Amino acid sequence: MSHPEHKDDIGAKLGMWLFLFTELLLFGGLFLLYAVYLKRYPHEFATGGTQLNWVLGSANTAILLTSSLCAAMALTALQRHEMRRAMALLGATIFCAAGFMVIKYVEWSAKIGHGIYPGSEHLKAGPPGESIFFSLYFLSTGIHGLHVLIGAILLAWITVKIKSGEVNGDNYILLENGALYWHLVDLIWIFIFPLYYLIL
Amino acid sequence: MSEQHIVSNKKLTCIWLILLVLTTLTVAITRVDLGGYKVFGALTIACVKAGLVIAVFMHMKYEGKLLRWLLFLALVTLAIFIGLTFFDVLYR
Amino acid sequence: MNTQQLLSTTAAIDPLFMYIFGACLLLLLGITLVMLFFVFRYHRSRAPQPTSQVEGNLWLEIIWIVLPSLLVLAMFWYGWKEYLVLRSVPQGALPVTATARMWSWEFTYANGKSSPKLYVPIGKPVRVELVSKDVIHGFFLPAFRVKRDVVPGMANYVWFVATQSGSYDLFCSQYCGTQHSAMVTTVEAVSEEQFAVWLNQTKTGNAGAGVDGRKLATEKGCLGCHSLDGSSAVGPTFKGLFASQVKVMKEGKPLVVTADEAYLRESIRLPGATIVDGFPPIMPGNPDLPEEEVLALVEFIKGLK
Amino acid sequence: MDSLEPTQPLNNSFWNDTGKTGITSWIFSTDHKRIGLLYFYVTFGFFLTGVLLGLLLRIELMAPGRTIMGPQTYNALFTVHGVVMIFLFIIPGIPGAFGNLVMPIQVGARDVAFPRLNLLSWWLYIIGALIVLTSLFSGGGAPDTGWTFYVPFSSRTGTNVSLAVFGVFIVGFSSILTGVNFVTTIHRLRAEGMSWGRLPLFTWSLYATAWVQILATPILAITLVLIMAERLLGTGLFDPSRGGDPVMYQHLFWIYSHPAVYIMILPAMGIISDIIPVFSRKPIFGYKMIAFSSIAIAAAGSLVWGHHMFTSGMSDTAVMVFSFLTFIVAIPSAIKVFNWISTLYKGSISLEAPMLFALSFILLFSIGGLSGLILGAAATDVHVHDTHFVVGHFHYVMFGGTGFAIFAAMHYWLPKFYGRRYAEKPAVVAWALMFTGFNVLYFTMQVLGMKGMPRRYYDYLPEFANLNLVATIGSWILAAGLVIMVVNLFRGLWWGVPFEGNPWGGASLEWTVPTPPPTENFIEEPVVTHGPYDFSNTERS
Ligand code: HEA
Ligand code: HEA
Ligand code: HEC
Ligand code: CUA
Ligand SMILES: [Cu+2]
Repeated sequence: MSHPEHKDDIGAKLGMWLFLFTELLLFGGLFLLYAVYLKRYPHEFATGGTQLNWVLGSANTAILLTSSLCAAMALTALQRHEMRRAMALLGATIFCAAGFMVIKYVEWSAKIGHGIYPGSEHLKAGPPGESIFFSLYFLSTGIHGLHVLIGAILLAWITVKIKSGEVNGDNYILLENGALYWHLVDLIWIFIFPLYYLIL
Repeated sequence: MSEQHIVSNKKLTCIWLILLVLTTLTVAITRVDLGGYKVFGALTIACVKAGLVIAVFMHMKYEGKLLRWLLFLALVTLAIFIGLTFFDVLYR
Repeated sequence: MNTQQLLSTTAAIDPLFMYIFGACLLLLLGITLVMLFFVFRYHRSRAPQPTSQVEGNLWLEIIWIVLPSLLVLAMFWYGWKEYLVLRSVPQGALPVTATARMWSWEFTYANGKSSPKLYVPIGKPVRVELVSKDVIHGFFLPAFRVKRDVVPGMANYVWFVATQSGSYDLFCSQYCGTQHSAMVTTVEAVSEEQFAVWLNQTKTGNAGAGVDGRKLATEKGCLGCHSLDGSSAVGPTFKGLFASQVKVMKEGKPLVVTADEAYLRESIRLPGATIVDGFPPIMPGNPDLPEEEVLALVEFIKGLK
Repeated sequence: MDSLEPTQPLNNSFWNDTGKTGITSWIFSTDHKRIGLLYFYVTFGFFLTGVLLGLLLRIELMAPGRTIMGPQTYNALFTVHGVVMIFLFIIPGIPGAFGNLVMPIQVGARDVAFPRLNLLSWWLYIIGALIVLTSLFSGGGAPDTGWTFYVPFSSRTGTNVSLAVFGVFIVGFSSILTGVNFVTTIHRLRAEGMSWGRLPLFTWSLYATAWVQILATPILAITLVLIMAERLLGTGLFDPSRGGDPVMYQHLFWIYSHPAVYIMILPAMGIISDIIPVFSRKPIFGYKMIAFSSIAIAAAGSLVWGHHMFTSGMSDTAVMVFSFLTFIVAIPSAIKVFNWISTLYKGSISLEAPMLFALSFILLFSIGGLSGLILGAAATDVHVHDTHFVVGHFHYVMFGGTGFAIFAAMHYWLPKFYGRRYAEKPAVVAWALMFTGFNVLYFTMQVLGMKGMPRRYYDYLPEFANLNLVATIGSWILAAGLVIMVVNLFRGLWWGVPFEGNPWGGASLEWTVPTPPPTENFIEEPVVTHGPYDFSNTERS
C-alpha cells in the first residue's frame, strides 16, 4: 500500500530483543529440566559428562566466541561505511558457524556410533540418569545447532543485502538485529558448554 | 533514527580475549576437584561471560533504560520459573 | 490409639467448604444486588445525565484491596491446614496397596491377599499406597473427600477412615485412555469382625491350584481391552486367538508368528516384546504375575475357540 | 427495521480505498484492520466448530451409557473441543481479532509496528490450525489425550498426537509474534499526547497480555517439542521406567498454560473496561488501579501454575506456596470488579446489547472466579480436582468471561468497521437466552462436580443422571440464543441500517475516525488532548 515507508530503528531493535527473550525462555525450559535432573542424578550426570569430549567442546566455544567477535566487528565496519570489510567479517562469521557445525557433526556421529542416542538400546540398558543426560544433551545441542543454522542463513541473507546496497552505513538496523540473533546463539552456548561438557 | 554508537574494534577484541581467558578458566577449574563448588564456579563464570557478550557485543551498555529493564524482567521470569519448580523438586 | 476420636477426612474438609462457599455466596450476592440496584436506579430513563464525574477514590481502593486480601488469606490458611490433615496418616493405619492399570484396580493387603474391591474395616484408618503399572491414574473417593494421582514410579499415598458401613464409589479421576470412565470400583466398609473373616477366608481361596481364568481375566482388567466375542477393542480379541497366525512387530521388524502357548505367555508377561500389527503398544506388563495365574489365563484363552 | 438492499457503499474505507478488493488483497494484506477481520472470521469459525463439538459432548452425556458415540470417539471429541477452543479460538481470539482491529487506532497509529510480521502471524496461525485439523483425519486418528497432553499417556497412545502437537507449536509462534508486535506498537507508535495515562484500558490489557505471550509461550513451545521427541525419538525424559518424571511435564505444561488463562481473560477485561464507561457516560472509576491490576494479574498469574497439580504428588511445600500465590491473583481481579461496579454509580446507564453482555460478564466471571477460590484452597481442591466442578469453573471464566466479552465487543466494535449495525431487539433476546442457558448448563456441572462426578467421563453412574440431563437441556437453550445472535449480528453487518458517526458516544480515538475507517486510519496525525473516558465533549450521534 501507499504507506510512506515508515522507519523506526529503535522499534525494530525493541522488537528483536523481545524476540530474543522468547528464545531465551525456550532454552530456559531445557535448562529447567537440566537443573531438576541434575539435582536428582548428580552421579549419572557426572559420568555422562565425562563421556563428552571437552576438547572439542572447548574448541567449539572458542569458535563461537570468535564468530561473535566477527559479527560485532562487521556491524562496526558497516556503521563506518566500510562495506567490503563488513562483508568479509560476515563471511568469517559464517565460516565459523560452518566449523562449529562440522565439529558438532563429528561429536554427534561419534556418540551415535557408540550407540548413544535418544532411545538407544545402550542407554536403555544403562542407569536411568544417564539416558536422561544424553537425551537432554542431544535435545539442547540439537536445538542450539538449529539456531546456528538459522543464524548463519540470516547472516548470509544480510550479506547479500549489503552487497546490493540495501543495507548500508546509514541503514544498518537489519545487520544490527541479525548480529543480535547471532550473539544470542553464542550466549546459549556459553551455558550449554559448562553444563554438559565440564560438570563431571 | 537511533543514536548511533560505534564500538571500536579494539574494545571488541579486548572483550573477545577476556572471553577466551574466562573459557580457559572454566575448563581449568572444572578439572580440579572442587566438589559442589565446581557447578557454582562454572556457572558464575558463564554468567560473567554472558554479561560481557550482552553488554558489549550486543551493545546493551549503550542502550537506554527501557531495554535493560526488559532484559532484567525476562531473566527474572526465567529465574522464577526455575525457582518455584524447585519448591517441588527439593521438598518432595 | 483411640479410633473413636479420630477425625475423618470428610469431617475435616466439609466445614472448609462451608466457609469458602459461604464467603463466596455473600460476595456474589452483594455484587449482584449492588449492580442490579445501580442499573435500575441510574438507568438512562431515570438518570438522563450522569450526576457525578468522579474518577476514583483512594480510600475505597484501599478498603477493597485490604479486606479481600484478609479474606483470601484466611481461605488460604484454612485450606492449607486441612490439606495437612489429608497428608498426615494416623498411626496404626491399615496398609493397603492399590495397583492401577489400564483400566482396573487391584487392592493388595499385607498378607498377600488381593481383591478388585477395596474392603476396609469401619473405624480404622486405612493408608493406601498408590502404584501405577502404566500411565497416570487418579484415586478418588468422593465420599471421603480424598484424591491422589497414581503416578508410575512415584510413591503416592492417601488415607481415609470409614465411619459407617456401606459401599462407596471409587473413581479413576485422572484421564487414562479409552475406558477411563469404566475404571470405577467401590470401597466396601464392613465391621472389623467381618473384615477379619474376609481377609483370611479369601486368602486360602486364592492359594489353591484351580484358579478361574475367566474370573482372573475380569479382575486383572484384561477384558477391559480384549473382547471375547471376536470384536476388536483396544487390544485384539481373545476369541480364536490360540493357534492362529498373528502379524506382529518384533524389535521393529514385521513377523508372522503362531499364537502358541509360549507366545501367549510372553504376551501376557512382557507385551512390549511383540506388538500386534495395528495396535498401540499400551498393554501393561505383568512380569510378577504368579506362574499359576499366567497358566490359568493361557488356559482360558485357549478355551475360547 | 433494517433495509435489505446494500445502500451505503463502503467508499473511502479500508474495504476499498486502495482499489484492491480481491481475496488476495485480503489474505496478503498488511493492513491491521483487514488482518483483524481475517482473524475474527477464522477464530469465530473455530468457536462455532468447538461449540458444536461441545453440544455433541452434552448429547452424549445426556444419559448414562452409550447415547450417540463410543468411548474412543468421546475422548477424541473432548480433546478436539478443548484444543480448538483454547489454542484456535480463545487465545488468538481477542488479541488477533479485536486487538488488531482496534488497538492501533486507539493509540493513534497508522498500523502496528511490524505490519508484515503481523501478516506472518496470521499465516502461522492458519498453517498451525490446518495442521491441527489434518491431525484429526490422518495417522492414528484424532488425538485422545485431553488438551493437556499429559505424559505418559500422550507418549503412548496410538492416536495422532505428534501432528496435533506440532500444529499447536506453530500456533504458539503466531501468538509470540503478535505479542512482540503489540508491545513494540504500544511503546513506539503512540500519537502525540497519547501518554501512558491516556491509553484506553483495552490497550493496557493487551499490553499486559502481550508480555505473557512473550514470556510464557516459549515454555509451551519447548514442552511440545519434548512431547514430539518423546514420541518420535524415545527420549524418555518423562518416562518413569527410564528415570524421567511425569510430574515435570506437568510443571512445564502449566508454566505456560496457567499464564495462558490470563492471556484469555485480560483482554476480555479490557473490553469490559472500555464498554462500561461508554454506556454509563461516566469516566471509569479508578483508571489507574484497573490499568495497574492488569499488569499485576499478568505478573502474579505467572507464579501460580502449581495449583493444577495439588494432587499430582508434588511436594507439600510446593502445594503451600502455589496455593498462597493463587489467592494473591484473586485480589487484582477483585479490584477490577469493584471498580467496574463503582463506575455505574450515578451514571446514566443505557442497557443496549454491548452493555448487557458486559454486565453479564461481570456476574459470570465472578461466579467462575469465586469457584476458582474453592480450587485454589488446597484441601477443597483435592475433592473437586478433575471433576465437573473444574469444568464448570473454566467454562464460567472462559465462556461466561471471555466468550461474553467477545460477544460484547462484536456488538460494540464490529459495526464501526462495517458501517452497518444489527437489530437491537433480537440481540437482547439472544442475550437473555444465552445467559439463562449458560447458567443452567454450567452451574449444574459445578453441582455435579461437588457430588463427585469426574471429568472426561464418557459414562457415569446412575446417581448423576438427572443433573446431566438438566445440563444438556441448558446447552440447548444456550445454543438457541447463540444461533439467534449470530444470525442477527451478521445479517445486520452485511445488510443492516447504516452505523455512522458515534452512536455509542465513545471518547477513545477509534470513535473519531470515519466509519468504516480508511486504510491509514487517520486523515491527519491525531493529537490527543484528553483521556479515553472523558465524555464531556462527545455526544451520541
Ligand atoms: C479464562 C480463563 C481462566 C481464568 C480467568 C481463571 C481464573 C482463576 N482460576 Fe482457573 N482454570 C481455567 C481457566 C481460568 N481460570 C482452566 C481452563 C482450568 C482447567 C484446566 C484443565 O485442567 O483443563 C482452570 C483450573 C483452575 C484450577 C485447577 C483446578 C484443578 O484442576 O484442580 C485452579 C486452582 O486453583 C484455578 C483457580 C483459579 C483462580 C483462583 C482464578 C482467579 O484468577 C479468579 C479471580 C476472580 C475472582 C476472585 C472473582 C471476581 C472477584 C470478585 C467477585 C470480588 C471478590 C473476590 C474476593 C474477595 C477474592 N483454576
Ligand atoms: C472457550 C472455551 C470453551 C467454550 C466456549 C466451550 C463451550 C462448551 N463446552 Fe467445553 N471445554 C473447554 C472449552 C470450552 N468449551 C475446554 C478447554 C475443555 C476441556 C477439554 C479437556 O478436558 O481436555 C472443555 C470440556 C468440556 C466438557 C467436559 C468433557 C469431559 O470432561 O467429559 C463438556 C461437557 O459437557 C463441555 C461442554 C461444552 C458445551 C456444552 C459448550 C457450550 O458452550 C456449547 C453450547 C453449544 C452451542 C451454543 C451450539 C450452538 C450451535 C451453533 C452456533 C451452530 C452454528 C454452527 C454452524 C453454522 C457451523 N466442554
Ligand atoms: C490397556 C489395555 C490392555 C489390557 C488391560 C490388557 N491388554 Fe492384552 N493387549 C493389549 C493390546 C493393545 C495388545 C496388542 C499389542 C501388543 O501386542 O502389545 C494386547 C495383546 C495381548 C495378547 C497378544 C494377542 C494377540 O492377538 O497376539 C495377549 C495374549 C494379551 N494381550 C493378553 C492379555 C491379558 C491376559 C491381560 C490381563 C492380564 C491383558 N492382555 C490386559 C491391550 C491390553
Ligand atoms: Cu485410570 Cu482414568
Ligand atoms: Cu490455573
